[in-house]
Amino acid sequence: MGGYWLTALVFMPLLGAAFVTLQSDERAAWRSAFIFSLIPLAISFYIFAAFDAQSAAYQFVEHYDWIPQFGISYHIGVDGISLFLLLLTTILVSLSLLYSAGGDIEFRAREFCFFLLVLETGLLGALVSVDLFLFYVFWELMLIPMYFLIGIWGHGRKIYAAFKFVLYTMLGSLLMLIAILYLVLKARGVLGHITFDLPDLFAVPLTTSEARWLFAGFALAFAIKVPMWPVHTWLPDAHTEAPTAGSVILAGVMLKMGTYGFLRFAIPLFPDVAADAAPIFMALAVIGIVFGALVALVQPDLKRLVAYSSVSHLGFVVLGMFALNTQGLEGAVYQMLNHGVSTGGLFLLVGMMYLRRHTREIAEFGGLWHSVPVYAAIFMVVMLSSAGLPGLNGFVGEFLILLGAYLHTWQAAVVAVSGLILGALYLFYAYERVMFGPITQDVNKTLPDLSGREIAVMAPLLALMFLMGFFPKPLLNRIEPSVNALLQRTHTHVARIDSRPATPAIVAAATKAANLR
Amino acid sequence: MVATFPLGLILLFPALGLIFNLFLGRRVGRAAVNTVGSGVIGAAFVVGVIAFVQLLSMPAGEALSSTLWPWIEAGSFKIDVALRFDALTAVMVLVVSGVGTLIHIYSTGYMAEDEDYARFFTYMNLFVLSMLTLVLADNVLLMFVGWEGVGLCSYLLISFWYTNSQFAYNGRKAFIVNRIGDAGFVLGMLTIVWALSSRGVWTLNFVELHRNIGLIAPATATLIGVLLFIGATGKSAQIPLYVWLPDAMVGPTPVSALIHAATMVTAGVYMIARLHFLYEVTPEAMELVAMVGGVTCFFAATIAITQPDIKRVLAYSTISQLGYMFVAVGVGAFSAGIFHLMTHAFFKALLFLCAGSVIHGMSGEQDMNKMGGLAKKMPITCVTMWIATLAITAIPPFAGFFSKDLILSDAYTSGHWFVDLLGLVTAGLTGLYMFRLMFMTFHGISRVDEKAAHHVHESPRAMTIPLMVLAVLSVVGGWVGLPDGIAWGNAFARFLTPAVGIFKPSFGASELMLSAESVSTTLIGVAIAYIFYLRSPGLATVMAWRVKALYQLLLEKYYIDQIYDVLVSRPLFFIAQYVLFRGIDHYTIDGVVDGAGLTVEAGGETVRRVETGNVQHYALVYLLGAVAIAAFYLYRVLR
Amino acid sequence: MPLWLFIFLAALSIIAAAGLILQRHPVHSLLALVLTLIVIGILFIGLGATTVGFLQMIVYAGAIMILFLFVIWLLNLQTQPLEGGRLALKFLGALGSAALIAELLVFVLHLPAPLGHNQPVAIDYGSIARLAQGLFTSYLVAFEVTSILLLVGVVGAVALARRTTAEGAPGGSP
Amino acid sequence: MAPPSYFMGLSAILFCIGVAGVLLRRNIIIIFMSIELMLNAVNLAFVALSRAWGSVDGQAIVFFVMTVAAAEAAVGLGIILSIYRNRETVNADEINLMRW
Amino acid sequence: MTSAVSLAAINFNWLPILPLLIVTAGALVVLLAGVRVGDRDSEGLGWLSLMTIAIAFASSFMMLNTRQVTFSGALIADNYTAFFYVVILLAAAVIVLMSLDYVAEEGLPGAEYYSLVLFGTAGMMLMAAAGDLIIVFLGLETMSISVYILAGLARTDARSNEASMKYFLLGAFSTGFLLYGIALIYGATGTIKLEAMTTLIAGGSSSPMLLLGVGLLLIGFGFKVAAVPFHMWTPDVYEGAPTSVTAFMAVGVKLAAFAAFLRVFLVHLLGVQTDWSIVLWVLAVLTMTTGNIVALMQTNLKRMLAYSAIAHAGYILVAMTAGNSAAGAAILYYLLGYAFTNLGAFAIIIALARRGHPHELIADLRGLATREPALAGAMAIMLFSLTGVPPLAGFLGKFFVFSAALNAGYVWLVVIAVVNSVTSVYYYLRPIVAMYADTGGAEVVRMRSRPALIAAIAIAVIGTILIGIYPQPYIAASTSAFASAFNKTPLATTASLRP
Repeated sequence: MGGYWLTALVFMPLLGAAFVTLQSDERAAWRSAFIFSLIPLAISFYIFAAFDAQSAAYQFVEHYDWIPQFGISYHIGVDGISLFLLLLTTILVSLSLLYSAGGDIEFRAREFCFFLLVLETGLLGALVSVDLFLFYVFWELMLIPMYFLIGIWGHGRKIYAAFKFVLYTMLGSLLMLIAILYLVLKARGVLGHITFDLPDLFAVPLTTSEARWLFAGFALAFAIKVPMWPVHTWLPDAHTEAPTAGSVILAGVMLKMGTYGFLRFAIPLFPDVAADAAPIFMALAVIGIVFGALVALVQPDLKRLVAYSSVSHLGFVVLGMFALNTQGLEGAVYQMLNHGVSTGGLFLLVGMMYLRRHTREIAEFGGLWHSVPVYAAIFMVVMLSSAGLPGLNGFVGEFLILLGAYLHTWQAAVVAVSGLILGALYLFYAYERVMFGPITQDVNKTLPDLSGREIAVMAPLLALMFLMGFFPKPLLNRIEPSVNALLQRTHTHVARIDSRPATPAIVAAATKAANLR
Repeated sequence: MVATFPLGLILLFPALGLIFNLFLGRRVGRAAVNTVGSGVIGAAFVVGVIAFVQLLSMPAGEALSSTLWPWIEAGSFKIDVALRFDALTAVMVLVVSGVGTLIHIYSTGYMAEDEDYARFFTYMNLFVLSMLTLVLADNVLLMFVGWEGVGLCSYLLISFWYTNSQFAYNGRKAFIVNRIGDAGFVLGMLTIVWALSSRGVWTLNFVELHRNIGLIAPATATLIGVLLFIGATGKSAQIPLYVWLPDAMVGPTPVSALIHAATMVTAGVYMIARLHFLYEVTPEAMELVAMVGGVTCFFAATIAITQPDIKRVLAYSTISQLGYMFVAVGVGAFSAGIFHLMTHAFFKALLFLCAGSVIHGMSGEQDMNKMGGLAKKMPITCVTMWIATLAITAIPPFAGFFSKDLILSDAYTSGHWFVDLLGLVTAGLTGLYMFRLMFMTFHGISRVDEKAAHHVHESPRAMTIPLMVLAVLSVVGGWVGLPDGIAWGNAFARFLTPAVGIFKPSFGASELMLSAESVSTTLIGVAIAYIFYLRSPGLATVMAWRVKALYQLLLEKYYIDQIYDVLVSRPLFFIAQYVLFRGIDHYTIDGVVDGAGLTVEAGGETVRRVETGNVQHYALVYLLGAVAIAAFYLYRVLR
Repeated sequence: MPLWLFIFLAALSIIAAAGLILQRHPVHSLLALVLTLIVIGILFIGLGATTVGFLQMIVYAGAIMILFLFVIWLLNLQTQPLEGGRLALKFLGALGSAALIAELLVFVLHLPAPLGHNQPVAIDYGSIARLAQGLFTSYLVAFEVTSILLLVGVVGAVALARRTTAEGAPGGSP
Repeated sequence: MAPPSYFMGLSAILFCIGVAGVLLRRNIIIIFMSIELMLNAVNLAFVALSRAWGSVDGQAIVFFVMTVAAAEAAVGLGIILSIYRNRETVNADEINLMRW
Repeated sequence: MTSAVSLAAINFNWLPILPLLIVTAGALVVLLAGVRVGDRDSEGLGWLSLMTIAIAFASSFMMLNTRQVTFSGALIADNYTAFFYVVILLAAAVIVLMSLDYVAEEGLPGAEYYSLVLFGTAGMMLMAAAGDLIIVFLGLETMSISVYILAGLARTDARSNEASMKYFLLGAFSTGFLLYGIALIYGATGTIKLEAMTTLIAGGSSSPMLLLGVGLLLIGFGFKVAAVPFHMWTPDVYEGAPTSVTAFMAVGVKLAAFAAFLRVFLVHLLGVQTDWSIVLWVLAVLTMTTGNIVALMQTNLKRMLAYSAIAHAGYILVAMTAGNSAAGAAILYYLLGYAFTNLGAFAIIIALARRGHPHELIADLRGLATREPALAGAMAIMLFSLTGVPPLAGFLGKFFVFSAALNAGYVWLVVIAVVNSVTSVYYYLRPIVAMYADTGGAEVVRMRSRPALIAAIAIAVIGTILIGIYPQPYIAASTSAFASAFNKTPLATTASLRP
């Protein structure tokens, strides 16, 4: 599978961005931007179709020298882990554009499209990079457009939010840069030649303390991006103040960059450390799950609530990743997609309501079902998907994650399960206050229901929720080889789960449970 | 040994109805919705019957099955979307779709004035779909899909009249409480996989589990049993998670009848019967189930005595009756449990529908203190409801008698004295509160206020016909399980045995004597009810005054809701708001983050002041730097 | 040069230098500086650098200092009141300079072995010829550069000092 | 015969006196003079060292330093003049428009 | 001893001085031509000097891949010299471009202005080519004196006077220290020729005198590159001087200073590295930190850029501390990117200014994105490059510098540097916020009317981006440049940017 598909995929949006700036009026800008976002969408679908589900290797690989003196190469490829994130990105960007054109962005549309498309390039690029340097370049590249999206089209304390977002992320990523450099220099000592190519770097032997520090360097950057508790506080601000499209991309794709980074770099590069550190990360993950859910429970602002729910959901993803077994990892990857779809949907819905009422205060609403039944119904489905109702996409991911976690450390799973309850609690609580009850304010009596455009935006997401809920197999099958390859590296691979000595702890717990009569 | 059968059809019809009502319901109009809505369920029932017939034609122990599509596959963990139709499923499917059909028909009358009928039937079809998925699933995970699905529907239907915040709240309460149970259920499933995967077996399929049950250590099995039972207590409203059911009564009455009496709430019982092989290897868990069942059974009955709201009485009686079923499965009499499940489905559905008919006639009034002497106003309702009452109070030869009697005797012969005792006492209480209900509603002097009085009326055909059908069932429904030795004996048990195993009493006892004592206790209760509520109605209030504290306690349902509120929900919100959000997130973490920024800025502000603009100060700083460097070299030299 | 003479000249130069920074009237300071420069010139000659010594006195003490004198008169600077205030600056400045003296002395008083004492030198050491030879061979570039430097100086002086009102052509170049 | 180190010492002392002058006096012209003193101190060092090494390099350097000094003097005094024209002062304290 | 001297001993060689001669001659021509030209229409002089620079630029390439020590060690002709000639002349050209209408607009005396720019350039080139400390000194003086004057050229502007005064006094003051350092090194080694010096101190036995000499030399260079605590002049002078001159200082002076600094320390004083690397470590930390945290507080764009310049000097010092050949090459690359970026930034500030209204405040940028999107975009790119955002020149520069330091094992130094660059994000983003998220602010002269300025900005933008995304040739250039100085061989053989 040769060809320049990935290059085309990554740089087509950039081309589109350039093209958009040439547009004279805004409508033309919207149209051209949307069309240009459809091209990568098509390409990503082609890649999905042509993807070889059996192989764990990188596919559609392109490999050219970039900065040979420094062993830096333009090495890109896609595997089962990044494949679906590519799809998710292209889909969400197109939908965001489609939605934003419908009045969400009133001014400077040209620049908006420009930044959104540049952002897409950054995201796609980071997802396909196999070369660490290349990855870092794209990784940083996506900061800038997002910064502008929040800073220009945001609401409220947008500047504060934008700064917080950039500074938080920059700190993490620059420390990661040091880690990368150190690793590469170390590699030079071993391999004799300098290289930033990921597969080569796997071969580098490191002392335990070195590995620990380097892992920490990577982990911090990714943890901030995820964001894991306790480095999550940039998220609520960024999410709340960002324009709807920004929140959608931020939640839908950008947060995944953190977890993706773990899967692609942090864990395979330092498998032993990752295995040792698993308890810590699982602990942080479950804290995040419970913390995020509880804090979301008391948010008066609908968007902030969704933001905190992201903290909780991403906690699940991290939990699954560090279970370091097939189920957990597949669940994690799957949950990334779910979160992108469902939370992206939630942000879109909140945005639609903001467009009508110019507020997100839950207290401002109530009894909306009466005035906007379609909106309410769609909201219900998205909410259920987010709450992980069986039959919808969320459940598949969460169950696999819980299973994986349980097989690794049952205590973690036990705590995490409470996330199911709390998740339902804050979502239904909010839904009840917004949609049910008597209509308290007259403005709410005459709200227009969803427009055709808005339904068109939501429909694909709803379809995905059901498809991914009922037919996860085609996705899981493509994910599995890569995941297993990853596990091969973390010396705790599949065998460890399939034949694992019974943990005495749980048996003890079981007997204790038995004696409670 | 299985034969294939397009079981998917059973699910397909409700699904079609759901889609139809969801997308077209508001356009096509009431008649179409009614016909489609109830028709699809009927169709499902028909398919169910066909399957049942085919099942009968097959040798015992075999089952129909069909695999629809592979579902989740991760590593060795593989789950299909597959259906299985054995004896137990057959009973459930028939009950669900059968009673379901009747209630749908009833609803067409009951919801005649409500303009939101389309949404109502959408939800109802969705419910039946989920319930059938629950009972048809051939693995725990798919069962869980239905399990949560029915929970969702109950949420949607309880808060069906969403404009009332209280109703909405009750709906959420139901869902959350169920979720708590479901969390236990999930953990149960996880534990199963954990336990078996360590032996190299990856499955949640019932048949597979049954085959490999031996691989699970007894202690682990107990843990699994308990965890799953937590799920059951949530779904089937047992202590401690029963609190949602009484509040669920704010939904439309057909909903209460179908979901909160006949079908959904019995899911827990079904689940345990379905996993009987698991519970059989863990006496401890069984013990727990039986105990909880018995206590709930008694506990709920006591509350039912004092409640003024007709539907609440029935709700608590449902909880109580469910208790009986758990007693049954708890003592190992799975077929008895399912038997009572079935009969209960008939008469409790009937009771609710009658209550609904009463409320319908009283145009929404539910307080029995405002009723009385309605017998002549709505005869059909009255008669059918009397039949149901006799059935639930287990007066021979009504349906309830055979099932409840079987449970009590099995509890006794399996050596559970205490549980048996609770059951007996409850039988008395049942007589008391049911007859109280009947007397207060249909007999004695009318307490109906004037303007309501004159348009009290009998319900329309669509409602009364289902009543009659159910009434018949409430009578004959029990006859499939006569005590052994009489006529065809307990055919029901024989039919179920291959699916749920056979009950092994630890010692024998005379059926007749046991029946006698239960019937007599019931009659005592009935007598008390007669005295207090029919012959001299004043007495009740007097008694209430005498034992005011006790009365208050019962009337307030033991203050359980308030206790939960103080112990659970308030602390939860407090912690979330003030400890986690304000305390940790806002002040601590963000404090550090912003603090760092401010510190740097402050530093910049101070360092900046060195730049005074006076050139000589600059020279001074320069000089000091030079001196420092020179000093450093001096140090190096001298060292 | 005999030691006593060195000591005398050194003392004289130091006193004069001190005068530079202690005198209150600029012209007095200037005169003190001139004296210092002349003494330094004498020291040059004492060290055998005859040419440079005379250059020092003529060019430096002569020409350059006259330039200063002109400017002082141009600005018509009079005796300034005793400079008060700025205690911190004065204190730290004095301290810093003192510290620097101390440090420098430690270094320069212990010269490396070869510099222990003056080398005996040829008779024409310090003659114009020797200097010129150096300047036009090994310091050719440097020598040329100085011409540029002076040119820049002139241009600068004219550009900055000419009357602000006068626009257009700058003064002549050398 | 005074050894080179004496001359070096003297140059160091003069240098620092010059530094002190730069820091202590307010009058820009005097500050500038002090700088000239510093340069001359260095010149002394050069001459002494070149004598110690018995080479002419030092003298050549001194020659260059003088030219530089001359050029600086011209420019510096020009700057001082234009400052005085604009601000009517040569007091270092009063020339602090730009700070912080 | 009075034997005739043979020119052969001097090794007279055109290569290194040809560009110098051209530039100087050009300066003289401009000066003479200026006699007839009034201040208001000085643009012709500008084009004249631009031509001069172009020719010198072309002639600089002649010395590529040769290495000759000429004029008895005074000048060295090698890739290093060539590299800096090229970059310095490029910078000068861009500065002339951005001056063309600025000088006329501000009414600066054109003849002096352009001739001094050329003289200054000549001085810088001298520093780059210098083979002995005297040339370093003279070149530095030529450059400095020209810049003193340039800074004060706006004679009616009190701030300009003040800037030039401060720069002059402190510059002269620091000259004293530099000279003293040279004197002591001369005393310790008996020579001022760098080559000879190298061999003399190769023994590693460093006498106290040499140490102090090195220390004072460090101080002298530290002043020119604005290293804390010798940086105090920078903000005031940058702020007060006419913007184009500020650009000249920020880019040209820095290039030249580092050219000499590197050649002297990283090549010829490497023998005593242990003696100066520690001091540099401290200076680097102080410089980065001070520059960054003080920049946070600035409201004046030029002043902010001054502090940012200090901070960047700090990053370069980080690499110098490492002191290996990789570091040298990295610094050359860094300077290349730095030059383009700062030129662009200042050119844009010039674009904002109009007669009487300097528009130097960050507040003046407000809403620029809507009025002049292209200009705002360019500014944003410059600031992001300064921040070190990939794939711009500034990022790669930092990347190489850090890797060099890491390679030498200075992990903590790099960590400090990284934390600093995070801090810097804050103030680099503030102008961007002003441009994109705010409204109001200063009106700008239509760019259409100023092709020269547009050209200047365009060069800067293209350079910044190109160096970032296609760095290979520039890395090769800086590598071979430093290698030729380092290995004293014509071609880059062993040493390279590779850590």
